[in-house]
Amino acid sequence: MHDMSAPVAHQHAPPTSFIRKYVFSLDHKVIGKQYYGLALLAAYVGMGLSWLMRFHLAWNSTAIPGLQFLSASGAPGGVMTPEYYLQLMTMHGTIMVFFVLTTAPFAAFGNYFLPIQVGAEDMPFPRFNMMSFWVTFTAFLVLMSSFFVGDGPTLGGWTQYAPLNAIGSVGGPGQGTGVVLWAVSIALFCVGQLLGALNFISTTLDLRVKGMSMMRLPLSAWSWFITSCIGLTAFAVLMPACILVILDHVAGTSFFVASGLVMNDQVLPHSGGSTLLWQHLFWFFGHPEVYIAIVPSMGIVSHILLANQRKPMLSQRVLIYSMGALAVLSYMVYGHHMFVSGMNPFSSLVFSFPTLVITIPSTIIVLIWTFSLYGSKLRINSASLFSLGFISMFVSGGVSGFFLAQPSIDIMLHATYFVVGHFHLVMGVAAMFGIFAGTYFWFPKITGRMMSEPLGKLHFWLSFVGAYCIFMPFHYLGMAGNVRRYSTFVDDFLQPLIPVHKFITIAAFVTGAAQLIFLYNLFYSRFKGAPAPDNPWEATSLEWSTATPPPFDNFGGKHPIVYHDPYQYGVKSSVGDYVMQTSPEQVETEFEEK
Amino acid sequence: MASTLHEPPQIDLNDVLGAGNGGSINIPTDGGLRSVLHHSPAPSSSAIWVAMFAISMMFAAFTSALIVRKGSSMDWESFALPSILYFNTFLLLVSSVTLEVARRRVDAFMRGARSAAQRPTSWLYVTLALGLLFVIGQYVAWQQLRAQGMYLATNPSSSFFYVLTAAHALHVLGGLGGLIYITYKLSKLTLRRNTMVATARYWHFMGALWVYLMLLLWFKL
Amino acid sequence: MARLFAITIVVIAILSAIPILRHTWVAPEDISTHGALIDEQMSETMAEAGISFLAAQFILAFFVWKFSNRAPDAKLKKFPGGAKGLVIGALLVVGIEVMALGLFGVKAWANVYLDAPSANAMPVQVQAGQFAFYFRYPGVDGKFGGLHPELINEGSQNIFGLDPEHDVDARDDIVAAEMAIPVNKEIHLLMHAKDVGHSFFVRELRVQQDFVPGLDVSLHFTATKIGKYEIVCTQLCGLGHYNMKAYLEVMSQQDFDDWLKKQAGQ
Amino acid sequence: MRTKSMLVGVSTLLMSSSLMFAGTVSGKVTFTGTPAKPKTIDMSKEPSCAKQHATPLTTESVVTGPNNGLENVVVYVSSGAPDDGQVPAQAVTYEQKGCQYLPHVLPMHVNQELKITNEDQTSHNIHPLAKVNHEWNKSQPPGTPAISEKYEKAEFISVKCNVHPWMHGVFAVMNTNHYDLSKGGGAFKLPNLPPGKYTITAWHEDYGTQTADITITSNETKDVNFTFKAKAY
Repeated sequence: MHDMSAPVAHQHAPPTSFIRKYVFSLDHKVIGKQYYGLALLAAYVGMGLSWLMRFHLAWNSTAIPGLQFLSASGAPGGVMTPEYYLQLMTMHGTIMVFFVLTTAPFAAFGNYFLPIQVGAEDMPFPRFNMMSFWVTFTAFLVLMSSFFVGDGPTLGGWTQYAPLNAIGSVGGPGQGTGVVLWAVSIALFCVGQLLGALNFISTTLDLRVKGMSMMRLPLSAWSWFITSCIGLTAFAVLMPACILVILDHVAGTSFFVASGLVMNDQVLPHSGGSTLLWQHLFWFFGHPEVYIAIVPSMGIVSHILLANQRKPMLSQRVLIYSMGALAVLSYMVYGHHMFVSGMNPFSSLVFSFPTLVITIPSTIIVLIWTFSLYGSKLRINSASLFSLGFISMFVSGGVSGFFLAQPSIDIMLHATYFVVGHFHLVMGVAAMFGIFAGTYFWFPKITGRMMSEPLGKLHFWLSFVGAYCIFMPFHYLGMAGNVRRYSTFVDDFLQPLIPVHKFITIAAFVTGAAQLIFLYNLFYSRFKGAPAPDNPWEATSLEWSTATPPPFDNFGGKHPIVYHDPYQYGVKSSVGDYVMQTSPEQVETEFEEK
Repeated sequence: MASTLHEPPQIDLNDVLGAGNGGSINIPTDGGLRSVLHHSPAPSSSAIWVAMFAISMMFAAFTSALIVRKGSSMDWESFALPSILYFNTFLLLVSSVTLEVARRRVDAFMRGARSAAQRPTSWLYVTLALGLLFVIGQYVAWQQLRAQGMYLATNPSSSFFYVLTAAHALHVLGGLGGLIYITYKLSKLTLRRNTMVATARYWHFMGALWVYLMLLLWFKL
Repeated sequence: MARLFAITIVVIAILSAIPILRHTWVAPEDISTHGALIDEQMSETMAEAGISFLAAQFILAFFVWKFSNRAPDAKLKKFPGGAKGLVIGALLVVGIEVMALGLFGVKAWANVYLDAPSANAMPVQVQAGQFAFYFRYPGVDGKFGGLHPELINEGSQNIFGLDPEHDVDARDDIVAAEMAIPVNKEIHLLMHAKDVGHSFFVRELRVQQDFVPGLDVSLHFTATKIGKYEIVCTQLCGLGHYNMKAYLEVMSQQDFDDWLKKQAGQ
Repeated sequence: MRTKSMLVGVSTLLMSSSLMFAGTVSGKVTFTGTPAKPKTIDMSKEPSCAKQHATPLTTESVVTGPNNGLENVVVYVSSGAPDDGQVPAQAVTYEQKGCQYLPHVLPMHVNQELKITNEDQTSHNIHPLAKVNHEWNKSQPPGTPAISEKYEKAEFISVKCNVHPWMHGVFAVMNTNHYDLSKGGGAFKLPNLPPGKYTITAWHEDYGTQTADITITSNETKDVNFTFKAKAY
């Protein structure tokens, strides 16, 4: 029935050389896979760093064999120094937030599936798209190079607070070259993501095929679209901030360094800069960044749950509007990161209310997901398990937001492990679960092979229970007053909490090891997995109506025409209980939910 | 539960509005300016607005940094803007006018049945020249400031001056690239009207942005 | 497997709640006059967040248990409330809940940050630098000497950059590495950063405030219990961040006076 | 290589023969006026160090002895003496113990091996604020091996521990082996000076430098005294 599609001519022909096909490819699918590969590499590097950190936190005077070869001065005899801990921590945060949580669910899956889901043959600006990846990849190389240059990477944390980020090497190891490399890397990353967002938005607005109205876009496409809109604003603000930091380092300007600061008994040459300025610019990006990480996963998880619950969501529109509300509100709440920063205390109250309000759309989204399961015919597989796990994690991480949204409680919880637990659950683990769910779900379409289900389920159980064992205790530590970003707990006060840290470390090692199962599954299934049919999940959206893997122009010389809403499950059609978006078939439904 | 008949929507294949325009479906392979005009739906008409929004956000960030930085300390020293800037402003504004003339001529050329030999490129060249002069003029303005001893790190006011003008000049260079691109495409008769429109919008935006920056620098420096 | 999932999240939810219900890990006892409101706000929030957490996990578990792997001919069912019901419910319940928390929290915030310190509050200056806190008392003249960053010399312990040679006010200033304060006396803490951003956090006092380099901020509080407490830095300030701490000694007025005399003698 | 080492051997022989007619410079470093009273160091932040000191430490930037003697003054031959060029094979050791640098002032020869050890239960950070030499900043967690470094140029380098702001010391890196550190009553002694004209410099971290020109003709002992003006603040 797909043959009614219109004929198509390409903007660019399939490349034949290896370089144009796999390296500097203009094909959004290849770029999507490249992004996924980058995210995968970055994720395992970031995880390795977290292992080193966790080991040090639990057994801080024990040598880690071989660590001295990574950095002779950072780990003399294999024992981590305080600055090396902070350097690893900064790199862990930066790599995970930027190169994993932003690239995997948004840039990787979005690149691969957004054009297919709207029915386009590619993005409107394939060259920008290619640049987007390679600029991001360069950003990653620049960041990693700081391990090997000068006295190592910056130790200022992923938030890089001023003036520590701007005073140069007098601030400590890594604060000279390390910070400059960090800022260059992030500025490049911003450029890459801005180019990506430009493509994503114009793909969604302009390249939808006939019949594909905005409201007929799958939720995943909506989430990528909304994320691009957030990213467009956020990265456009972070980039200037990074440029100003770089100038403070290399050109001797004073944007962020105040007057009269003394280091090593010497008055710093800078004067008059504003330290709060950095925080404002950073968090104007930083809070929306949380939504850049989580909204794509929300879309992916909705998309996967729908295919597995075999009935529509209670309301597609409410989900879309709620995600939109998150995007808008995300810019009005950034000040909650600065309650005790010395910002005007009235502003703290002003920022606290939208922060509390943002729980309303989040709650609505969770309620729609959960109550849509009511009366469904839920299928359990690795993808749907990770999606359900996502909901559970998102709730667990989300409720702690109630606390942190209030300035008065923030006095006690700010900069403690409570915050660390909160954001690891809500944007770290939850977004990772979205990525895993997406991988198990779309892997057959991308590679033409199914992933191993038993291994996938084993991966799920270890990750799900493991993540709770790691991050729930973080909250308890925080409530007891355990300050974050300490390389060693020398406080008398914190000594009784060290057993909790040991528990967390062991859980982190087990959970981390479980991620190796995933890696094995990924590579094993890529070459040895069972061949995948075109539509293994009996799903409705456009990516399942084309061949597996999709041809170079996505739909084999045709453009599909869309006849249906994206999630027509629970209907009676010639193929079963669903009807593809591209099928002109009239269907009967005994179940109607609007 | 009552059954509902789920009607497939009636789609007018010629109606490209409202429900997705079908992407770059109809780009002809044979090239030719007029066929491009008639059959090509805009590959992406929103992209230019998206880009302009991102650039606006970037300059908004710089602006708020300027205001906060100026308010945070007493070390701000005002200085007179190099007078060549007013001339540069004039150049950029005139270039917007010439580009608009060029755009209309190209438009008319695409619509009309004139021969390929009558391609209206001269106004594009004028615009290009004006744009290039603007960038050179900005460079001269920097030289004048340096001659006064105002360097990038001399004072926050001069830091912001250099940062803002350099960021703007880089974007103008991007616009010049766009102008060269459409001139080339026009010479090949493969220019899409949308590309022309987008480039013109971007160029006008650069002019408007510069006027804004001039006002900002004038009031705040 | 669905049932295993349902059981797992129920177990995880209950296990997560147990340490909270049993108060296994809680903030140390409050010793401030303003802290009670914060603690109250905290337990209020804990109750609401805890109920939301348990309810959400239990409902999810229940639905997964009930509606997974059903027979192919099983009927789909619609949630009776519909989306509208959920949205209105969320708006009402969560909206009122968070607004109430927010409004109630204003009071707890206000008495730390919005109310001015009383006129007879005792001024103490704290300077945070990599990686130690130092405290300064104005001495008998009640006046702080001026700060001269260029005179700071840690080797000879001129921590604040005082100029006793020229500045009379500075001569009797008392500088200490631990903070002694009299009990039940309001303290007006003047916060000065020597180099980069730091933070002043005393768990028992329910006080946390960042130092802003280039901008002196202040805090006021009253400690109500004699004892020795830790002051820690919570703003990443460099390699020695983990070890940036000092002790707060809350003393009787008599002990405090003696302490001041002893410090002045040194 | 071989010829070079032979040359070195020959020149060493020559030098040791000239030492047979070597003079000695000795004397005393004193101060006038009232020096600032050493300030007590409060180590309460680091309890493991604080408990090692029965009486609290005081600042060591000005250390005085009996009879107005000034200690920790580096007295060395700043010009005149041919640089022996001999880097002592033995390393100098800088110890961190009880959150204090031992010794406070550590003289050493250019390119001489410098070993830094941490005897404490806490992590230290050694940050010599070198201006002429390469500046470095290293942490030393407890139980880790000694840090081995060397300096290539002569310089008085102020040393700080970034974790413990009160920890302060000096590396006196010199181009000569003719140096001494004033002790006890401010006494110093520079033996084994071959005949010649010399400039003797006394360097104090707070009070600056003083110099004296002397000539050594034979196997004699010259008396040179330095007097610094103390600062009250």
